[in-house]
Amino acid sequence: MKKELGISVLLFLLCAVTAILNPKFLSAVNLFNTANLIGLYGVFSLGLGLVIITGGIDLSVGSLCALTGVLLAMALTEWHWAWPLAAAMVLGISALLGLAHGLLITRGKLQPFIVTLCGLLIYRGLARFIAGDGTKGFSGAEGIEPLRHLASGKFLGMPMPFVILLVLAVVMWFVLHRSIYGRYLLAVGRNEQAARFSGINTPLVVASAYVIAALLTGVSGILIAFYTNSVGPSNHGNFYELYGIAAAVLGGCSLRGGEGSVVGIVIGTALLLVLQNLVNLLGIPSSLNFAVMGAVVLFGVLADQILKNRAARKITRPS
Amino acid sequence: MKKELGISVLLFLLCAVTAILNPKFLSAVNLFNTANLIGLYGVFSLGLGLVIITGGIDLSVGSLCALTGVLLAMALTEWHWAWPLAAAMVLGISALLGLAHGLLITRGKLQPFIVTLCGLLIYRGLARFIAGDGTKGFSGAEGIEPLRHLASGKFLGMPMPFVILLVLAVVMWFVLHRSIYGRYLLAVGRNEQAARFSGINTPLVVASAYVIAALLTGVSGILIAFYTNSVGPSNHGNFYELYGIAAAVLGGCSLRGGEGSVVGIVIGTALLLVLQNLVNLLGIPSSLNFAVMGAVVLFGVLADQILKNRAARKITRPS
Amino acid sequence: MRGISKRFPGVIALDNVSLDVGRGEVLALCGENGAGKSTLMKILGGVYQPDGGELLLEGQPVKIHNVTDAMKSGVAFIHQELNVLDNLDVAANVFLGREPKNAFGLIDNRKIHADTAPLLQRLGLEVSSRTRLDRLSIAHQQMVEIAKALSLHSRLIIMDEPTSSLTLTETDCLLDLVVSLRRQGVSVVYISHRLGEVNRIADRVVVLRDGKNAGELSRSEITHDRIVNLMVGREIKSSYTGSTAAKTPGFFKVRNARSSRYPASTVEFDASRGEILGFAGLVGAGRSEIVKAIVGLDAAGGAEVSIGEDRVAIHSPADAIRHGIYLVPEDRRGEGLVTGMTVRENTTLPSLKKYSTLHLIRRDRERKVTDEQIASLKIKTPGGEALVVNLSGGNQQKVVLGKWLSMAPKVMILDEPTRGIDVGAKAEIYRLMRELADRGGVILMISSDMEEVLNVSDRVAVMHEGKISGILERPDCNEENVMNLAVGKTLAAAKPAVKV
Amino acid sequence: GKTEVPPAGAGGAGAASGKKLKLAFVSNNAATFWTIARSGCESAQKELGNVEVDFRIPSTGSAAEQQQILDDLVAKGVDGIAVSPIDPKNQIDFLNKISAQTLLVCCDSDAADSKRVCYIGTDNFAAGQEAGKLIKEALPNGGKIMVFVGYADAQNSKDRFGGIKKELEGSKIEILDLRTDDTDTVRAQKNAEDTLVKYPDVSMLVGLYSYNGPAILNAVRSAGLAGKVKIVCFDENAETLDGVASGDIYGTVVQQPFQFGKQSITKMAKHLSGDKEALAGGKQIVPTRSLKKNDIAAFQTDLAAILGK
Ligand SMILES: Nc1ncnc2c1ncn2[C@@H]1O[C@H](COP(=O)(O)OP(=O)(O)OP(=O)(O)O)[C@@H](O)[C@H]1O
Ligand SMILES: Nc1ncnc2c1ncn2[C@@H]1O[C@H](COP(=O)(O)OP(=O)(O)OP(=O)(O)O)[C@@H](O)[C@H]1O
Ligand SMILES: [Mg+2]
Ligand SMILES: [Mg+2]
Repeated sequence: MKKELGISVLLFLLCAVTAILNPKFLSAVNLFNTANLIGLYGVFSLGLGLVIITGGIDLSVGSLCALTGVLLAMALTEWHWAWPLAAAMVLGISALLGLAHGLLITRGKLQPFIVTLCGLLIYRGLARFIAGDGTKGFSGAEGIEPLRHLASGKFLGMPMPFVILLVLAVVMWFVLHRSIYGRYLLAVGRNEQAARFSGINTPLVVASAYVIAALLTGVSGILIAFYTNSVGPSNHGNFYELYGIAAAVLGGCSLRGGEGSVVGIVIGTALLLVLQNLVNLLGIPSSLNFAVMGAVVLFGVLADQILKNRAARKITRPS
Repeated sequence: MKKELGISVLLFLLCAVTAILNPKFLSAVNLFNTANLIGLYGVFSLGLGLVIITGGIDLSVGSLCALTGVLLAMALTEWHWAWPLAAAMVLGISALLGLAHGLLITRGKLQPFIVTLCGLLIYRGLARFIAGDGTKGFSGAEGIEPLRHLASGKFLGMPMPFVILLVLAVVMWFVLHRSIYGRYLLAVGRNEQAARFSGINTPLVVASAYVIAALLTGVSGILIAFYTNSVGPSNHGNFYELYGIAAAVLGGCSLRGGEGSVVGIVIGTALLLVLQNLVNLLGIPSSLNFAVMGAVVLFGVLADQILKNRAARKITRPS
Repeated sequence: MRGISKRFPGVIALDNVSLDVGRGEVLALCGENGAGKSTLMKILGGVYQPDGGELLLEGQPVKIHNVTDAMKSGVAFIHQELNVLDNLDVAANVFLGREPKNAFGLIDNRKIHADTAPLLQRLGLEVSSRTRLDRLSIAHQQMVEIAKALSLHSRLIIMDEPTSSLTLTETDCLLDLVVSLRRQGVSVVYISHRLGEVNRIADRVVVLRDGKNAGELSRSEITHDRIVNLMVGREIKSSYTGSTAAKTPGFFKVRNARSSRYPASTVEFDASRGEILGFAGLVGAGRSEIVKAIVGLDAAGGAEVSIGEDRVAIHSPADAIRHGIYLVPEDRRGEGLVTGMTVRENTTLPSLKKYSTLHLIRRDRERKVTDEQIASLKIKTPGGEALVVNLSGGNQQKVVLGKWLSMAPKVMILDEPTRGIDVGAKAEIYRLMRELADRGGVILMISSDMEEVLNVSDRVAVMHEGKISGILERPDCNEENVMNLAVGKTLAAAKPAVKV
Repeated sequence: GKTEVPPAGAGGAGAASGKKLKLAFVSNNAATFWTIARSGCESAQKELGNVEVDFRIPSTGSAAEQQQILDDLVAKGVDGIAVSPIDPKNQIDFLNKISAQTLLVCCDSDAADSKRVCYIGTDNFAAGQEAGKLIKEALPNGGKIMVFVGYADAQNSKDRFGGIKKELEGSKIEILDLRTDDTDTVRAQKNAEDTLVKYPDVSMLVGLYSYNGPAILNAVRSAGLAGKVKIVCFDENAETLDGVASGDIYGTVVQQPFQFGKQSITKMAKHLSGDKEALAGGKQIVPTRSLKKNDIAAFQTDLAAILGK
């Protein structure tokens, strides 16, 4: 819990400052919109966090979003599939690609960075090829209202993606922090050999993390496609992996593996999105959007590191 | 040398196939163009390779290219600086930013991935802010012919960037494979702790690698700016870090650090650019460009891994 | 195990080796470094697959494909190198791989902690089961690993040098435990280079040499000399042989040495030119921390050091090296060696400037010095271009020594220099240390091996909780005195650290 | 499909007289083109006096980011937004949601089926046809041409390419292919270089995005084919204008981004203060021009004046 404290404080401060400078920050509409986006980005960030905890990385998130978006739109509007079938196909393909990552990493002994970098390139190319470099949308699709409602409706006044994120976060919390599988994830991420010597099927644990990550990206892909209602295969989802990684790292995941928390990842995502909200609400030039984000992430991890060093020194000092 | 053999064979095969399918591949113009691009990308890939050898990574390459490009263009056309001054300023700023990376990583104990990810965001933002989101070019700049010649002229019939790459590669070869500093880099990349116990000033070694990388990116930035003759701050250099990383990894650098060769990096870069050339010359849809690149990189590292495994097994087998 | 063979690239690690372990038997496995002890056990533990031979369990052939298979057959393995997870707590480490579930299918944390506490007690380990492992010393981490093996309730426990990082008290505790395990009918394969321990507990000794069975000794035949004879084929004397070399007292002075671990205590001592000053103490006495501070590896600590008449300022290992003060660290894989590099590259790493012109390295000179070290230390390696990671532990340790010996040390600090090293090599290292001292060097040797401290040191400094509790001159050096000082008692025989 | 509209608590603020009007302009990506449009906005702001313009640029050029910006602007409580929708066809529901809460005008790229009040900008299809005319003029005897663009899936490139194809129908001019570069300028240039190698008989290169002009020009010049291989491109990039002036580029089709900005802001302000005529008709086309060698000097003077240099 201590790990998430720092970033929670940072998030709170940012919210407070924004709210003071522009009270509309707290308006229902704005909170609704921001929560919606947190949901969209949070879902794939959770998966990415899981992979990071195993000491890996997934750079293919953005491209996979594009690929799933294109496939979903085409299945619904051009091939006229029923929505449950289309959704299942998209999630199935995501899971398969995740499995491919996992196998290449565990069996092929390739580095996760490389495997998913190739994924980034290949899926983007496939998405563009399949879509014939054309933007795909949902106009003309029939009977997709249930799916649209699931993806972009409301529930108890909250945007659906946010609700989905909350549900997934609770599930993932139990998985990561209370289940055996979660313990294995942490173990494998810190010291693969030690985990193997303890009888853990480490390839299975690692590969499954990539499958879960890809599956969550698939879910995100559906949600985002319904948010934008249009999928331009050449730039849809560009850089999302970077958001996800930034969120996970801000939330206390270590890229060296073996460390991270679900709560942290969610708060990290929220922080990034509040930042963008702030840039827009406070009228900071758009060109500085990225710069602000970069600066805050840097500040966050630096402050965290300094606090950690200080804490470490305190333990060493005699009482 | 063995490490580079595989990728050299791959490069040769690709060239042969392309040349057979379209003999124009071997035309003087095409070779000139391709060599030119190999020069442009190779210079920053060398730097990136160095950083990767220390076990780090530099994601800020593309953004830094944009920032240096914008600054160079503005210094020459709007602030009317003399070209040596402008070039020195650009390289100086690059080196300083590299130093900042290095210090944040060694003193601040932050992870290279995070530091340079923030660099990616911040420099892109700065470039856009400084340029007011407008494209910058060199029209109207006076007395810049010497610089233009240095950056995009010819030397002995070869494109200048390629000549510069060759010179830098020879220097870097001595630095990495024959000098004390190079040995230190490899040692630090493998085991920072042991290197420190051996009396190596490891923070200095690591930080200097980032400075060199940023400096080479600065050089690249100047070359690329003169190649395109215009710098759109929002997209100039996007994803170049990925090309550089792919080139270095194809060339045998391990992201775990401590492994890599200058020859490999240059061949890796050449491979990526021949691939792009091939896509265009063979009339493969542009949309598949990325997919082809991804597939070949994946194939390359996979084949390399399989060969490695087989070699290991062969020695083990009874003779 | 019948006719087991195993090859690695360039090495035949095991050649037709057989081994039987009876129920409730403590079998000691001895052999020189690289004899193949760990490899043989890793095959039994499912880490490696043998190239030939078979495994029999109670007369039935079994196949052990992986670690899980081994666990299922009742084999627990304490590895030579630490295999713990420092991001988890003690209990999680102990139960890793077989966590009990509660009604919801989640980890039953209460049970884990409840079951861990008595285990820790049994091992005399006074830490909470909720402590994260990165808060524990190497020794305590090693104890956790032992606790883990115990908790498996296995029929056979393999202990590969379990005491190499333990001091006397923990070692005693462990040996008692082995005896009680035997009483419960559990078999133990015990690998150790400390033949005293072997002597104490083994029912039978099996000796390997160069990957082959070299013979075995039954309980009544076990003596130090016979084991050594089987291991190396000759006799090795190991008792204190004083030196006749001239000593220069007060040549190396350390004042106000302070480590960040014990910021309130300072350490001061003098060491003579030509002597070997041993450092004894319990785990966590702060010996390693103090020597790290001396060579500039502790940013928050430090020391005032003088050599001869000169004060030398040391802020980093590079400074220390410049003044001829070298540290052979205790963790050879983490701190001593770049294991992914070759023997040559490791040997010359701290002294590259000597082998280069204009900052360009001269490989011929590197090779020359490497070959010299390989020859003089009798390092068992295919050659200077072999990767250190493929050498056996003991040979790795020799590479670390060679790296510093090639640089003519003035003051050589050795932290656990013979951890995991076989008797033959040990004797050689002692000889080298003595030679170095006789040539006018100062040797500081930290060791948790009582026998070693008593056999090698000219004087023994004993540390307790960050302070030197006394220095024993040669005539007073005995186990009892050292132990008394180590637990903090004062002793009339002990000299204060610095003569006032 | 119906997207629920969040409760309009803080949105839909009316234009209280006396108070400054808050207007916003949202581009589709970052480019010089939009810098000129921004000057137009600023010029309008100066002339009107009682408006405040918030000019926003989506950094990644993706629809998701643009929607986020629009949502934030509505939350912030702007009185009117001019937007260049990235994917007008599929953003209709979203734009409808926005227009329910504030005055919405499309600029540069139209979402004709949405409830936006008006469109102010170029007719990209017509602009494509204009380029087609230039092409036919430059190649009276026909020939092979290659077309380059950043993203083939963007609406403006689809319209422009469509316009060109329409105009070239029945002529002796053959379109070889459409090559994309993902707005990577180095790739844009490499694409042109490779085309010159692969098709030695190509007679013209056409660039649809603003940076394609300079990229093609560099490639043609370095291949020593300046003048032999003709170039037609879009927009008023400085290098492009120089190329047209030197005759290496046959012509470029320019829009009037300054007018996009100025008219959008001015007309929205008028509309909000009761002049419903200002945005009448639903579509107000700002005409494009083709510039050839002789037009450049005058155009550059005008442009400098606009940008206040
Ligand atoms: N993974 C490996 N790859 C290559 N060679 C290996 C490997 N593991 C062990 N060896 C070699 O096999 C031989 C036996 O090694 P092993 O570790 O079994 O020795 P040991 O008897 O345990 O020695 P020590 O007492 O030093 O631990 C050595 O020569 C070693 O270099
Ligand atoms: N990272 C750490 N956090 C907390 N305590 C630590 C850490 N590292 C070491 N310690 C503690 O510092 C104490 C001193 O360790 P040190 O290695 O100096 O002792 P030592 O006398 O050399 O013992 P050893 O025989 O284990 O080498 C140990 O008790 C250990 O628990
Ligand atoms: Mg061993
Ligand atoms: Mg110690």
